[in-house]
Amino acid sequence: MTNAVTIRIQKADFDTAREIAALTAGRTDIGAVVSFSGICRGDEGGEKIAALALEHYPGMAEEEIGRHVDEAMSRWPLSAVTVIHRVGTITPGENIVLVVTTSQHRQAAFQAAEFLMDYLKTSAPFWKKEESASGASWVEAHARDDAAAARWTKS
Amino acid sequence: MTNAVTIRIQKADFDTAREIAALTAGRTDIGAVVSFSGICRGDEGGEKIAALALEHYPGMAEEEIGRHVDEAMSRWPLSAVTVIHRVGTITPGENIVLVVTTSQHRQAAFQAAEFLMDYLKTSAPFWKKEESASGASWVEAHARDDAAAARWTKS
Amino acid sequence: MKVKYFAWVRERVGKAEETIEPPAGVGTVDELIAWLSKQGEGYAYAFERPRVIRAAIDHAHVKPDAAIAGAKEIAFFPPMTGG
Amino acid sequence: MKVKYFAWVRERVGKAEETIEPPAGVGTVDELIAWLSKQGEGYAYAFERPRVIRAAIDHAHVKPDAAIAGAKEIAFFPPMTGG
Repeated sequence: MTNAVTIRIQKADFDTAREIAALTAGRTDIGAVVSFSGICRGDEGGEKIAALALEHYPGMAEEEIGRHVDEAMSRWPLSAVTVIHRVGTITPGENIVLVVTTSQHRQAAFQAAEFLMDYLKTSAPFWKKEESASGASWVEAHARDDAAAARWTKS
Repeated sequence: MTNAVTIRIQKADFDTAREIAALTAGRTDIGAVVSFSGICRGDEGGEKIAALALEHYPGMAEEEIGRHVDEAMSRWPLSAVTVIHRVGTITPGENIVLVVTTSQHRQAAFQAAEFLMDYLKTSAPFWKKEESASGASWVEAHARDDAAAARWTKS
Repeated sequence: MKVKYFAWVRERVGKAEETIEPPAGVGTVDELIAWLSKQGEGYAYAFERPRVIRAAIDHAHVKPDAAIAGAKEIAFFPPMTGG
Repeated sequence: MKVKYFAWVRERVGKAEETIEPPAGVGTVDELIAWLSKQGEGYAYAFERPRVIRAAIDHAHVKPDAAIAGAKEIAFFPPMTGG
């Protein structure tokens, strides 16, 4: 069993199907595959969004995601993890982020995917700016995302 | 926003990518897509599996899944749900089951997908028989699946 | 009343479905299981551990004390292992 | 020591990065923020609510009381909104 980790930060769109297939093709040791795709919505709180501009901290972003993938691997028996996060200009309906986890068991795959998404939301150095008819504004962090991430902290 | 529900029980394999695309193509009101694929493993507790034979209760299986999809729709703000469960002979590496949920928010999509999988495991009328070199035997239900399903019960 | 059997219950009974007419006094799922288990060797084997058997009436899960009056279709099967 | 700014901190400061030499006595992230906020109008605006600002030293998140001694690269940014 290989513990394959793929982490990519890229401007280009990605193909969710191809990423899932890359982790499962020809393998018979995987029982569960969970994928999460985050997609740019066309409106936010009633305001139409023309596009998102996604900025990141090169270097730190990859390292921070890598640390959380390592932690997920140590917490759950995962076969493979793929995390792809886009940067640059993203228009409504386009992909923003993808997490794919595979495991022998579904609960490990589900939990690891949720854990990774919660941490991407709150501690990976990415920032979204929304462009709409009324101008451009930085998205504010949500308290609910901090709360979601906090549930994974060992007490 | 359409509340699209797709439930299929079929012998044929399915294409996870196509099912995800069917729920998201051309839409800008979906922020989160979660997919779960259950795949036939090549060994179970150290014994090599040649194939799974999946039996179901026609009529009740569709109705039971439908009731749980309805409950998921009433618990979480979902845009769409797809559930596909295969029956008949399935060999290692092949798909068994697919759940796709879409929502504006990731937590709703994750929770609904987990809820549906937990209920498919414990209350949808399907039975697996494993075929191996030592013969064919019915898979026993796992207590851990009952425990997973129990956490969704309103107290 | 139509009865259906699935998985190893079906294999042990030796048929997938049949039409039965249980006598008066057989009012619940429990009582129907007790009556069926006396209908032959295969039935006795299928229902030897009644607590393991799950039942559905007209496509809905029911408990052992559910009344069978008015049921069109009753099904018996082991714990489910789909997904 | 190299300093980087991201998102609205970058916009307010007016640059993405620079090299600085804070005076002796500036020993923690907190103290560096206080010193930076006196380096001009843009800095004052960027750091007007110091508790909102997040910091990283050499690509790892740090708290306001973290020591900056030995840091090669310090970054300041708003709460993250990726994913």
